[in-house]
Amino acid sequence: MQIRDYILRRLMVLPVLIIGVSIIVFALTRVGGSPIGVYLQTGMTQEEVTELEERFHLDDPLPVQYVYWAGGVLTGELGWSGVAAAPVTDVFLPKLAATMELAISSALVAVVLGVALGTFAGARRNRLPDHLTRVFSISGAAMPLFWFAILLLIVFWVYLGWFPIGRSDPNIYARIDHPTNLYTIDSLLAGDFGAFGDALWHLVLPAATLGYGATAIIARMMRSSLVEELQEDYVDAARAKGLPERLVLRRHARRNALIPTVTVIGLSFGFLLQGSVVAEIIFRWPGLGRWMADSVLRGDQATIMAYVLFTSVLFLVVNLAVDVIYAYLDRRVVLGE
Amino acid sequence: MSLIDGIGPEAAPRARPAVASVKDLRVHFRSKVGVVHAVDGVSFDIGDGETLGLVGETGCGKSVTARSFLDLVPMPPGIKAGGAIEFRPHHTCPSCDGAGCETCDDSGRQAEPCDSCNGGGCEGCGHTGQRTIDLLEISEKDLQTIRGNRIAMIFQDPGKALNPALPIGEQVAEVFFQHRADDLLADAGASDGTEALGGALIQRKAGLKTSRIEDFLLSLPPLRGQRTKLMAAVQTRVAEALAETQIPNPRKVMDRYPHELSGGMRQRVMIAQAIACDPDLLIADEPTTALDVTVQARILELIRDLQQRHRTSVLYISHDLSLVKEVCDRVAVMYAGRIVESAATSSIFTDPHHPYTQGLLAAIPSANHERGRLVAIPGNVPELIDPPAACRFAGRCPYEAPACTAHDPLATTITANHEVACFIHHAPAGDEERPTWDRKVR
Amino acid sequence: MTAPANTVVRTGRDGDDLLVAVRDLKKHFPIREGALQKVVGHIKAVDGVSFDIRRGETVGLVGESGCGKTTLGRVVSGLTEPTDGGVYFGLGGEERRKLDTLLEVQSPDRTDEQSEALSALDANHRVDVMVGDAFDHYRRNCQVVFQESFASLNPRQLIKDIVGRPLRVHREASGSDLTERVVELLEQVGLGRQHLFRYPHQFSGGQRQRISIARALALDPELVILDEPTSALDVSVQAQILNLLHELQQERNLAYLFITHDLSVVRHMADRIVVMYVGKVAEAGPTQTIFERPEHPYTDALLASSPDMKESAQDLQALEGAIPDPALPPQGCRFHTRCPVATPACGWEVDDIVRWLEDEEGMFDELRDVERKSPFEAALSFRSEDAANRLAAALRSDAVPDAMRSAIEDLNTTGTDTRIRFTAVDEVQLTLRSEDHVAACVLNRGTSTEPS
Amino acid sequence: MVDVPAGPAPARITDSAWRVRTRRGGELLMSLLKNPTTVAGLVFIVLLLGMAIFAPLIAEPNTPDAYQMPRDWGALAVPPGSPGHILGTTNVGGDVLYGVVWGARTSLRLSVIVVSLTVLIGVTVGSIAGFRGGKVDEILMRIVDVFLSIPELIFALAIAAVLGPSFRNIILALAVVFWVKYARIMRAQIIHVKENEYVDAARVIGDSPLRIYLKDILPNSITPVVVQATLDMGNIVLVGATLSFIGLSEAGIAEWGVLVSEGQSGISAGRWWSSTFPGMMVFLWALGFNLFGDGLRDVLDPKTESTR
Repeated sequence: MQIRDYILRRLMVLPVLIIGVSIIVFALTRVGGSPIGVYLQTGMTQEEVTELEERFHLDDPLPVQYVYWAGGVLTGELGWSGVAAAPVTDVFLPKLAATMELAISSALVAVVLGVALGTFAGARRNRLPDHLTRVFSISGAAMPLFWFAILLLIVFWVYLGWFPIGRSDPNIYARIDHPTNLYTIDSLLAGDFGAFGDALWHLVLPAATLGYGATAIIARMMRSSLVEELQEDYVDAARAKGLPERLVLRRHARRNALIPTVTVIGLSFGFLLQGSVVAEIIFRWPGLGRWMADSVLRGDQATIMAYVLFTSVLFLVVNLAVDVIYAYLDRRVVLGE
Repeated sequence: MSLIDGIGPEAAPRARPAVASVKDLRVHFRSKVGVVHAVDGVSFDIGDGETLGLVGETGCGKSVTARSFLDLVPMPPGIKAGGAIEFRPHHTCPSCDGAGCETCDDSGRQAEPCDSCNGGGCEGCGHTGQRTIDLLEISEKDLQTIRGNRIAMIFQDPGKALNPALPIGEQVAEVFFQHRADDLLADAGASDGTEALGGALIQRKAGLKTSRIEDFLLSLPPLRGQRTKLMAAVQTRVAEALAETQIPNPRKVMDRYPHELSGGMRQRVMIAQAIACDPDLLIADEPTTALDVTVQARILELIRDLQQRHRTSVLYISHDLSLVKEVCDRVAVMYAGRIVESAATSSIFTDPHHPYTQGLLAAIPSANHERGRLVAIPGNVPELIDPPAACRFAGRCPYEAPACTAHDPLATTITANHEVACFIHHAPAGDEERPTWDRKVR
Repeated sequence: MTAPANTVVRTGRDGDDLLVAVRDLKKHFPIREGALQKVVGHIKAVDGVSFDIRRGETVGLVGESGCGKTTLGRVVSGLTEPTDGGVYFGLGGEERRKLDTLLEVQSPDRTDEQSEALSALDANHRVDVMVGDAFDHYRRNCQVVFQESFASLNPRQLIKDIVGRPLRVHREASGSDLTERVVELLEQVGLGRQHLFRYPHQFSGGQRQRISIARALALDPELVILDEPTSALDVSVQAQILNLLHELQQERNLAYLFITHDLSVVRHMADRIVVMYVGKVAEAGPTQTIFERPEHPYTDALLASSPDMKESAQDLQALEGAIPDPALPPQGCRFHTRCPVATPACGWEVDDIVRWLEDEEGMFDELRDVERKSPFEAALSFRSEDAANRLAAALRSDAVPDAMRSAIEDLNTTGTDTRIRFTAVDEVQLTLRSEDHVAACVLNRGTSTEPS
Repeated sequence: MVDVPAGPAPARITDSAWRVRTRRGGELLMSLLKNPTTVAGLVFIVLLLGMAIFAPLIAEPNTPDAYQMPRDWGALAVPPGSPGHILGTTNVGGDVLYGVVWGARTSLRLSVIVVSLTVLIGVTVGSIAGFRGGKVDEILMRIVDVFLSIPELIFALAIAAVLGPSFRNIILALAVVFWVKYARIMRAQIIHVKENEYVDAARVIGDSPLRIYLKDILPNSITPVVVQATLDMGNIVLVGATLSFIGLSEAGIAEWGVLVSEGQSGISAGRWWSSTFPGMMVFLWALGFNLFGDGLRDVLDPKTESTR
């Protein structure tokens, strides 16, 4: 099979999955009872209620309701957010930018650090660095994000006061324009390095919280796949060619060990998305995650569903991209299918 | 051609120095239940231009022996328990330029002189006057200049020995980058670093020493020309090497990934890579086991042909006696970490002395055997955990005598070039009078 | 000269000793490709194979990897459903004659009566359709010993359970009776009571193969399919197993279908041999005949390239080229692409030119399109006139085999296009060469007799 | 002609299947205990389980519902070491020690219920998909893929939010989310194990598909499920506590996430204890099962060290 066909096939599955997710989301909106509740006011007559139901097609059978609902979603009609007191679509973008800034910076750190750490440990199997990495990654997997964040908060904010919480200093925020809503980018666009430093400064604690878990996952995968690759014949063959160990590792073992790691990197993006809910609550980061948490507490269904739908689609697209990278890295996948 | 025609035991003169001598090699492995003596006192010579077959069944230590040449036995769990592998690099005879003359015994090759005595003979070279390297002692860095350059190796499964994620061309090219960087630079016309930065960079590139940033610099216009030239030079060399192993359309094969080639083609690529630097010694570890018979025959032909043209010495590892008969001048039979018998190929097959060799030969089904009457060696190979000082074949041997379990037989020369490690062939009758030479067991 | 499509390897004596009849057996595996995973072709693993296995005899099935011998073994053992044709078990002499007469008529031409008779035979004897008692009888009487002794024993079961399982499944024994029966079986294969309560990983390869054999013998079958039973073993252990297999065959009058790539083993073990190449039978006959008077050049090549087949110090003869892709088997004789004695009548085709182009430096990249009218006729268009002319010149020179050159009926180049037509050739069929000896080759070495 | 036994531990004639199997179990346990980190994990698990089981003895309940935090209105937010409140109290007078101890019991209840439910559903679905193949497999796996495309915490959060905040709903939400993982592992395992020749051998014998599944396929494919279940005993408490922390449990129950959340507001005032101790319990719980599961994987199936 050609790589093109492989990608095409993945692209064809994508809408099926998105429809599947949307069905689940739709089902969730109906599990908690009719969504009519949002529009009800005290003292409405039975006729008025029925009229409302008709207006929002709530008297139709569920499949028909789903079609109306999905049509609404496709035209950007995501409903009214009670928490933000505005249509969901209006509030979405600036909050998305905040979450993305956090997630992407954590992802960058996690990928670089995770791959490096995993390579370092895997090449020194069963020696001290390997054992330390093992401890690091297992505790990473077992670490409750909310607790780790609170510990960082207690130490670095309450006691040491080294790092701030929130997303930026209000004065500095006011001093520059925000065309992208990614503060680091905005500050660079404005050429204001003070603002850039401030944006980075605010990123440190939440990004460290999120990055720790993701780094642990990636390092662990990288380590074990490297250990596996180092036992393959081609590694010995590379040594037998006279390549120094550095090149055996760099050109041969690591390249192949990265292949399974790439999948894990894709999956760890999901970890970052869901972790952002907790990190944003604790560090008062004005992103999607915190909005989601507030909405959950206040039963703001429209926001919750929009958020679930959006993160799932984002997660799917990221993993599709990862699959494509994977296919390029490992031609055998494509042929083996 | 046939290597064995008319070559009797006496007809293989070994006056010229051996290209490699294994001396009392011991490689052990630590395991849960104890120390496994996988290779336990193996000694043999490989003459220059000779093909030596190392035969034995699963677990006899033949592959470990072969891998020890290039320090490819994983340590731990492996332990270098002793012995030496002496390697004597050769070069083309200067007086006849490879044509064959008096000084080089018509072989066209000559051993390099010893560094310290320049051919005079001293302690370091064992009074042979030849440069002698103990492969077990030298540093990793020195070993890297020998691996793939003076000693090359072919592996059993070419499907696994090639990196699945790199195109064939890049993998073969590595050998040239690693060992022939200067030649490549000369080919590319960049040998005398014309520009300071560019010259240095391209030299680093030729030695595979560039970092990502340097690679990026090289891809920029001012340096790109030189880089392209270098790449063209290496591609020409790779294509030549592949063509040498009769790969059709080598330029096309270079862009392929290993999984896109057939098993036979992959093994040709491995061979091309191994002989690229014209090594003195080629170690072939069961090179045809994973291949079909008709393909196997092609590969054997190829190895034989290359061996003759390049006058490379070959250490051929196999479990298959009939294969070894085809390609080898001399055969050493291994059993349970020891060499039990070694002789010229024809004498092993016509006049085997060790009961194990006899058993192995008789176990091959042939037209002469009545069905159901194959000679099977009873029992299993012994576990090699702290073995006692006794013959390792005791317990399975039809000729076993009390001495066999009490003493450890040493290899003894019975005729010229024929050595056997067994009591029954050199002992007079009567158990009491059996020789009692013991091998030192460590 | 050409025999009907279902020429069968058969002896002169049509006795009642027939056990298995394989008739025009085909197994094709679909190849799926593209974004929609459409079936774009089939791997023709087994492509029309017929032969018999008689009681108490050993039939050797030899060939290289990818020739279909393992798939064939799996179909005969009922593990894989055939695509077409059938494996018939337990036919009497009369029934078998009836079957062969019925099968000589192609299915569209069959009368209702014939179809009915055939389905009646199928229901009782064809392995992939039979049910009930017939199937039970077949299952008891056809067992398999696999190549990988480790993979064929469930690592989580004790030897007692592994060997006793067939007895338990067919309700032949239970409790202490079962244990005694298992001990008996183990003793027959050279193991004993002390091995009852062990796991497979505690045995050596040879011992595990003995366990597999014991399991296969538990139901006292008539046929055992041996799929490369010794190729994972060392030669000295192989000798033990081969001796054991022979001993058991003598005691129990077993029939073996011995699948292997090792000619020395098959010569030692088999009474008759079937040589397969790319899904088809190249040659079949009594062992001695095959080894002493082979009729097919592929058999020659196999013999010449096996070091342990040679008696003297003569050179190994190797074959050029690779084994063809079983999805696109060559026309005519499937061996013509590698055959050293190929003739113009062996099925030269357009694909042979494409293969040639692939191996020629710089030529394949010049090829733009191949427009096929038939496997034997096509127009090849190139990117440059030069390439088209180079091909035409090569096809007229000795850059290609003589036989290929002679098979060209028409060749002309106009601009960047080269049109070519080869002599169209039918698939080469098996023909009878001597008693019980058939080969599929257009050449005849003089011992042939016309098929009866 | 007879081979010399190759394996260790020469078997005696008096062996019975039962004795051999017990010995094998013993060997397995011994190799588990050789790894110090696995032992550490086991120690954490034993201590925490002990705490969960003996909770009524360690911290005596004085409310009708023992899973509700007792409130000491006379000692709000007292620091650790105060009399009667060794680990201090929360802003609303909940005894941190009581929460820590009874939280273990809550967590045990949560993880046991969710793991047994999800393993049961997942293994069934995965087995059907892997064993049957074809259209059934295609449809089931698409459903699994859909479930896997929603990040698990977010999915559970949404379900729990729709159902309304309560601990029971957290259990339900986690069960809905976590089964897919097992279905996927089980299917992959079965497809892999099905290829083994011992399955063919059983078919040649004439054994029924159900018995082949029960004897040959299930025992040889269940190990990764066991390992995953061990890891999930920890992970589920982790995710459950996160949901509680966000606020999806009833307020005031003895649950670690709830306690951390209660303590959160006091952090800026320097009251670190009521978040730190319960949070640490979640960490230790998850760490214990992760360490143990990791060791279990190395012992049961050394080759699949890297599958997760």
